[in-house]
Amino acid sequence: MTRLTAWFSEGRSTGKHTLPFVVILLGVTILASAANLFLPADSAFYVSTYTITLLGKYLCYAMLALAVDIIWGYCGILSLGHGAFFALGGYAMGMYLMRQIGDRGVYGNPLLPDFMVFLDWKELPWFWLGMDQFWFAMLMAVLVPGLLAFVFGWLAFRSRVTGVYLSIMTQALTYALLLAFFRNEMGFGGNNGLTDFKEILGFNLQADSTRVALFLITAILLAVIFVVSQKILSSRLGKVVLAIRDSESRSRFIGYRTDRYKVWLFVYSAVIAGIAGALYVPQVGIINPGEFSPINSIEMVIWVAVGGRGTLIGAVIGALLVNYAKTRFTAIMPDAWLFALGAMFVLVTLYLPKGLMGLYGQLKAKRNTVMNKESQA
Amino acid sequence: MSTLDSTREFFRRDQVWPFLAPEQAAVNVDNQVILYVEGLNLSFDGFKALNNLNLYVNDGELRCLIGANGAGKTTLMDVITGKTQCDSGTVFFGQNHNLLNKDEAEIAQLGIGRKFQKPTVFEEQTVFDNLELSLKTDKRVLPTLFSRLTPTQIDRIDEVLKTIGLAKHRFMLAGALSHGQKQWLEIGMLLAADPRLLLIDEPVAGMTAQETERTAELLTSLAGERTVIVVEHDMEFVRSIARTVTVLHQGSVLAEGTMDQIQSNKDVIEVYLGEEAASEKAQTRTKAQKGASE
Amino acid sequence: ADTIKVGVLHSLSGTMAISETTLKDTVLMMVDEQNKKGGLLGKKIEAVVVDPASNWPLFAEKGRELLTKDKVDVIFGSWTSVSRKSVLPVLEELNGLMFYPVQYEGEESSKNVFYTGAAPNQQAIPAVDYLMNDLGVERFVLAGTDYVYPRTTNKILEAYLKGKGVAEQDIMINYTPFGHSDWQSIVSDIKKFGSEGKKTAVVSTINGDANVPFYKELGNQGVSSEDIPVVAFSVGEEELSGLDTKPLVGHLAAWNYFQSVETPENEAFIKAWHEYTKNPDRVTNDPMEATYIGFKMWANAVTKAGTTDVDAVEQAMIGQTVPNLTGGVAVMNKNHHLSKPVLIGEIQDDGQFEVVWETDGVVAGDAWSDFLPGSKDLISDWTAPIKCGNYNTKTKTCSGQNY
Amino acid sequence: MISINKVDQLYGGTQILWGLDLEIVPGSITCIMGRNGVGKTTLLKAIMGLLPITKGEITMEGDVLNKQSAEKRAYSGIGYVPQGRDIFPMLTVEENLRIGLPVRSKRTKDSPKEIPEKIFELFPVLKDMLHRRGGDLSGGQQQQLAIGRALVLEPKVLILDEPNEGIQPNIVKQIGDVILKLNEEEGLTVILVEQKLGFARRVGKEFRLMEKGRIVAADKMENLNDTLIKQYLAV
Amino acid sequence: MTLRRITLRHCIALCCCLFGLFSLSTHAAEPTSLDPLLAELGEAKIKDMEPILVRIEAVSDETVLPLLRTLLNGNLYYIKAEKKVIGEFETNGETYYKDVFTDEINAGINKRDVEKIRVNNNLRGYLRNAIARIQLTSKSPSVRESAVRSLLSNLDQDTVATLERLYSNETHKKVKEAMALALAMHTASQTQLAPSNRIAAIDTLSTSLESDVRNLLTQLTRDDNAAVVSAANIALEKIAQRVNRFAFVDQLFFGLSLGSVLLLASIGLAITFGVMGVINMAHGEMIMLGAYTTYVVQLIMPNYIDYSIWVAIPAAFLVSGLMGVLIERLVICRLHGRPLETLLATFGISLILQQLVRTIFSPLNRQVSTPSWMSGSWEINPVLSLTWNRLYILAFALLVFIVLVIVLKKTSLGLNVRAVSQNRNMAKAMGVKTHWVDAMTFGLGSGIAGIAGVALSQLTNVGPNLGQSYIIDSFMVVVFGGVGNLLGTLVAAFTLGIATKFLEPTTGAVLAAILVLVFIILFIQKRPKGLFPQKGRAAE
Ligand SMILES: Nc1ncnc2c1ncn2[C@@H]1O[C@H](COP(=O)(O)OP(=O)(O)OP(=O)(O)O)[C@@H](O)[C@H]1O
Ligand SMILES: Nc1ncnc2c1ncn2[C@@H]1O[C@H](COP(=O)(O)OP(=O)(O)OP(=O)(O)O)[C@@H](O)[C@H]1O
Ligand SMILES: NC(N)=O
Ligand SMILES: [Mg+2]
Ligand SMILES: [Mg+2]
Repeated sequence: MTRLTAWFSEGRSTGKHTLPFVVILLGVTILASAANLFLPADSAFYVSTYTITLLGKYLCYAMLALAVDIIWGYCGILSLGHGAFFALGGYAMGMYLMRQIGDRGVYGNPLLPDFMVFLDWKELPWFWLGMDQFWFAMLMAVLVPGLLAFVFGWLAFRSRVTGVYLSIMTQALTYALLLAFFRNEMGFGGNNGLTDFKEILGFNLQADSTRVALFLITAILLAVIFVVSQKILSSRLGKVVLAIRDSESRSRFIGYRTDRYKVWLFVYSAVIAGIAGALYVPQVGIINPGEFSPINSIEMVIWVAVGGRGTLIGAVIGALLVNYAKTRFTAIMPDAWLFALGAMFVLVTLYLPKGLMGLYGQLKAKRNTVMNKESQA
Repeated sequence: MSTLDSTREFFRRDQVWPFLAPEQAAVNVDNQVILYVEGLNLSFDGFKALNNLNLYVNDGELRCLIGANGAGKTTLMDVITGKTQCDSGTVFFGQNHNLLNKDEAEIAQLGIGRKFQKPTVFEEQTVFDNLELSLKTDKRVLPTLFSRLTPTQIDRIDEVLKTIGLAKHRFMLAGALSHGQKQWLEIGMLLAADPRLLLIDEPVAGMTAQETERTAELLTSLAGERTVIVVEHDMEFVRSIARTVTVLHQGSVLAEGTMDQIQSNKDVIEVYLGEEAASEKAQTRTKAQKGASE
Repeated sequence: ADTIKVGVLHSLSGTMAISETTLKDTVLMMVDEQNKKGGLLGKKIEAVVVDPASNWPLFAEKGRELLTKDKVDVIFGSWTSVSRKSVLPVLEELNGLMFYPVQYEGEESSKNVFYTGAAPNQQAIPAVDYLMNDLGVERFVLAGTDYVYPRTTNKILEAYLKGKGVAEQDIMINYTPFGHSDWQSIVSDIKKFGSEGKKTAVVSTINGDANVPFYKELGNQGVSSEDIPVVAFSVGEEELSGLDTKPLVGHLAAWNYFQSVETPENEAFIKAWHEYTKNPDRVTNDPMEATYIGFKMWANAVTKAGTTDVDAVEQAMIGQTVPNLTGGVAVMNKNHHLSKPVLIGEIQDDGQFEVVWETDGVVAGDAWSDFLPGSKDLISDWTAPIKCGNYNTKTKTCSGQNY
Repeated sequence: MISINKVDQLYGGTQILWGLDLEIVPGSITCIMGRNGVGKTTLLKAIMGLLPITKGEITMEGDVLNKQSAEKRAYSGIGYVPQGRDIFPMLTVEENLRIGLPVRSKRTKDSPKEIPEKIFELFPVLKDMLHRRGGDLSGGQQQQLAIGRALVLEPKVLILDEPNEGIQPNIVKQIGDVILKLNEEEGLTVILVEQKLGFARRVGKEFRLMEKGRIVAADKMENLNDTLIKQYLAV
Repeated sequence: MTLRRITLRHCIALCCCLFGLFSLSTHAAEPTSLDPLLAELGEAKIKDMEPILVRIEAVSDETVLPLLRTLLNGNLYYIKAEKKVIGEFETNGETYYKDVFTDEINAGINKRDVEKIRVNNNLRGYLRNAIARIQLTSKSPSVRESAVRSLLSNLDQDTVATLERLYSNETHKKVKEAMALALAMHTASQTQLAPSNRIAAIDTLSTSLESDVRNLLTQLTRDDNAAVVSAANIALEKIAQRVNRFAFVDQLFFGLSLGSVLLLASIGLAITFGVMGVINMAHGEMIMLGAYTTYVVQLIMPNYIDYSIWVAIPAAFLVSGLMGVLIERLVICRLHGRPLETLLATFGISLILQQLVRTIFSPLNRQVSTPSWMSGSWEINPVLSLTWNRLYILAFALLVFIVLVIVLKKTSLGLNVRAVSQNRNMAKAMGVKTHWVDAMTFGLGSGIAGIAGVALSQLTNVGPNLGQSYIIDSFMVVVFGGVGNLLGTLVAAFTLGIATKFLEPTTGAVLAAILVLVFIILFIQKRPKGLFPQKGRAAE
């Protein structure tokens, strides 16, 4: 146990939140799951399945925010297209789930998903092959976003596309994918996307236990990714990444091939986004091209900014907070929630320049100066 | 380029076929020369910043490069370190490394370190981290991910910190350093990298006289094992370290020789030193000699 | 519970707010009216409004919220098909009940949904019949937004037209993205296609925001309704209110309802609407009527069943009748779709439609199109003994899903 | 001319200037010296209004400067040559110089809206490079541009932060001459931060030594002796 | 059905001749003789109206033209009580009724007394032809010409006979040409005529671009006579060449006009983002505000729609500009040195503004009318016509661009804003009033976005989502052109516009959009700083 603790807290300055974070995350998750599964529905502590799925969705978003933060907060690459990787991961999972429906679709076709039947398709397109295998689909969920990120990153970073140019290119990428996936000819269900899933690995997606399991898996993966990312970023590689953010050309002059660092970090981030997408789909029950929408990708960046970029925990907190606010606001004030959300973004920017984590830092700094003053007096 | 030309290019005797060349062949300095710069030309929208520039620097030499503002000193360093593409000419590091077809990172990994005219450090990292990043290590992605600071490396950093006088500030963010401190830090980063060839652009700008002296000592001690090229306008400083001085003017070499030769060179006095400065320098020299004899 | 709760699941922000906000107001107005009449089963009705913000996964989440947190008895909601598809699994899992009030592509029948908008056979087929028989149209441009409703509708129409002897080269199909705003080339192509000798018409399944720039371009390029009439399935009074209709007079739309139809029911409805919105210029439209019919039927069914229990209400719904606002009565069929009259109207310069043609009686909504190979053998029947949304009349089985 | 009373300044949590007092006599050339990081640049920025002070007062000819915005101070006649030049990199040399014209025409009613020829006489290289981007110039050229730019304002007080950094010897000499000339002929008050003793001695009339954010010694330049140098300038 | 129509036409034509001759000699026919017919028209159902109209047309005199026109426009009303028809007119927002023949205003009548005489598409078609037939004898040559042209698709024996008769007396060259064309079409289609005559006619036809001509020629390629077929083919070929040339011009115009829309939408962003460096996500909402301003202006002056645009342009500039100044003063100015944070704040602002118009103006689209001088198109020839609104917008976009360039190049604002964005502190030290410069520049960028909104209100929806639909394109254009370079924005906008429009016919709109995006992505690999990059040491 002590060795485990030591391992967790080993990373320098940036790593000091890791242990509390993991403990709180897993603790809350397990408690909520238990409260859902083992408490009667009328108990005061019962957690509804609605809440569980909602929390599961939040955690997926948190994972996505983590991905954005790694690339933006630490390496200064503002990606306005991370939604693309998320959605691709989601589509891979969606395709698997779609194939699991089998002949339980409305047309009862054992091979073709419903949308293909009524578009009069005769056979499964090649890129659907193998998607009925869970392992293969999951491989694709990380491979496809990773590969896209690799190709895009390799091209862009090698030609030294930086700053807003890179941001807008990532936006163009996700926008192009949005339009492409809208096309029914693409074979991904067009605007409707993929939905009406039945089961995953033989477990009924509608069952509470499956939902709780998905929720737990999401939490565990989030914790793992958090710890691994923390490790990576507090290693020397993390410092190189920060150096690239500060001054890329200087980093080159001391011998780092910055394009390679950026490509791999971009791929890593895209893979995380892909995993988040794959976990998201079975929990919300639908994947459609709307996830590629550039506005979605901008929102992700905003979660990170609200939480505090450059701190992993900030990204997670930002994603949880903004999405919780959205859920609450849309229900409490359906006609005016955009005012509240918009005002929240403006106020956070103005008064919390480093996001919520910055607030924590500000408070600490204040306490320190007060203490300094006192000790001087 | 015609096929014949490209074939010729391919079979040129003076270069190793790229696919045969070992990734990081040792720098070949059999001829004692470590840096060959030949026929370098570079113009910006018609303005010739470098004009058929030739320069040879011996291994282990400490070479001072002076010249009027805008003579092309910084630009020359830009070309050597891969920051700027030149229009024509060749730059070889040792006999076997053509620097013109390498990028900045490769050149740096070959062992060419550079200090910029305007100090550039990683402002959001601590002084210590700045030095750690500059250490001579395997700089590929995976090795960097798994590398840990070894005790020798930590010692090395401590040593450098002491040398540059920032030991007390080791955990301070580099961005919070004053101008002069940043200059020092940048020199420290050079030291940590342990390069073969150091290109140092105006190291003593903004330093006090004593610091200037210290810098001079430091650079002199580096020469021999390493090759150092220093650009500086502070003549006192140049005098205190220089063995050979090269004067650039309008993109090409105007004069080369010992400090005394240079200082009495008419052209150099006219375009660079100025009449009085030259005589003033001569006076201080005599004063210094007197002081020494006292 | 001491109130009966009605969930309203329409987007109030984002791209669909433009259409759906009106339906939210319609539901609220119906709730108001019902409460003035004393509510239902002696209880007041309480509306729970949420905003799924034109975000499709949010429809599922908000649907779940309505059903489990707010415990609503019924939901009125959705506009786009994808939003319905998104919330559908949730409705089925939690056995909720939803009324869907928009014309759509069909190919669906869920036990938990009542479809009060038109199926393709209640809109598209009669419209094309009118074009061929009354206007002598021989060439067709099928222009639509690229998503499932236009795709399916056009597939059905293509099959239907070919069945009627229209040649392949006399059908031009064109899809554009959502919110397409630059129609110059397409309108110019349509003009060209229409100038080749045969009488040509455009069948438009262009949806939402793309319509205004489309019609503006038609007007400016001088495509007049005598030369090339455009008949639309997604353009109603509401869409026209954002447009100067003078250059568009004579273009057509097919619906089950037009505001201009003069019946006492409609007059009362329009009056109530103006009073409710405190705006005498607000227009009414077809999805509003569908919402109106749906709400009335639900209220009747609840009264009949004496409970809001979903299964009981679902059974009580079938066979419910409510007078249409345009005359005649709408009947809820066993397949959860309505029988309604089909009207075709010409756009007038005041933004209203003038009815130029209508079906003799009502047309029964067909869940599964007879013109698609995959579904021509399917029917939906939610009464015993079949009790299934997709019963194959050939194999006598319920294929696939069977709730 | 300018007097600074008990000024404190903090960067975030760390205090840089500690109750600093400084009096600049009109028509003087005051040379501020001190080791790296003692707060010289910070002091000048505080005078310019580019850094807020937390305590104390800065006045110029009786006006309280520290309540004024930085741009107002330019109108009161302070010209500033910052350390590190701070040229507008994407503006041409000409545009860099033109920036100050509105202030100039406000301060000196008569002068036309043109860059005074005087500047080009002082730094001929600027004339050659008139249409080149400021950022493309060599370091020394930029430094000359920075001085020229400040002179466009026709200032009463010229603040120079290590103006000779990276400048070739004959121009260093020339800059010294310019400063002396402007001081003698036009009564320009000069505040000069300089590390190089030679230059400081030649140009400066007064010296102030700084340590740890305070002025620790002040006198006429003639009286700057080796003890003081050892104590405050040596490492 | 067709039989009946033909006989009807026959009658009309006959009457036509008679009355035509008659009217030449005796002048005006008695309008009173129409009264019973008109009463019948007023009472009739739509499907019974055509025969009545045929009888009315038989009067065949320009005197019935106002009646037919009023009916075609849907402005003819029936006074039940008096069994009379009357026209409804509108000037400056006031509706009044006047006699269609005498133009006498009948003040005593109001809406309740009258009933609209409705028409449908079939009737409209009929009316247009009838008007054309009557206008064949109009005094104005251009009216005669367009009458001939509009009859080309409807050449029955009687029309041809009329044309033949009128042809010999016609003196005006253009009208004569048009008539010759019509007659040639007739000749060419007569299979009983000698092939040589027909071929000569086909030759005449080969100079025309009318689609009716092409349709006829296409029919003739299936003729029994081989010589006619080959002549028709040659003629078609000749026409096709010219048509293709014009089609190219057409496409180019489409591209330019799409480009001008992109330019207008992005030019404000080129300032707030390109020059000032604010990642301005609320740019689209500034456009939206401009569009809503146009709507409000039209609400205020409903009777002067034609002039409303001239009021709307400055008004929109002010509204959006002031909003921009407000945003700058309240939010952006506190974010100096933190460009990325401006993304977050302006995104928040854009949400607020969207919801604000939703609350004030409802989520529905608002109706903005097109001034009459901007509607319709400029018909250069039968295959090439350019819509006026697009032409004006193209010109307007270029004008705005030029004015902006002048403002930024010739005033000190341009210099100051660049200085401030490059080094704020140094600019302050040089006496630049940075706050003022920031506010003015952001205001200018926003104001121009507002002007763009006025133009866009003529093309697309005026609704809360208007801004959202242009923001992505705007950023794309600015970045593609090279941030901070106005000329780049111009070139980028037109490049993307033209590229899209030349791709669209082969790929369809969706694929064209995708391909253009892919092209931009690849292009940026070649030129990582856009079309016109900032060069030099400092740009790194
Ligand atoms: N990117 C560029 N565009 C245009 N001109 C340039 C560019 N880079 C350098 N120059 C010009 O090339 C010349 C040489 O500049 P360089 O910086 O090499 O001078 P230097 O010798 O280092 O001078 P200093 O001692 O003042 O630093 C200068 O005149 C400069 O203006
Ligand atoms: N942005 C900053 N944030 C925090 N501390 C700073 C900042 N800038 C400077 N400092 C600190 O303030 C102190 C004074 O800095 P300043 O630049 O005024 O020194 P200086 O006397 O001008 O030195 P030099 O001779 O090297 O230019 C230094 O110790 C430095 O570490
Ligand atoms: N169902 C529709 N109209 O999307
Ligand atoms: Mg230099
Ligand atoms: Mg300093």
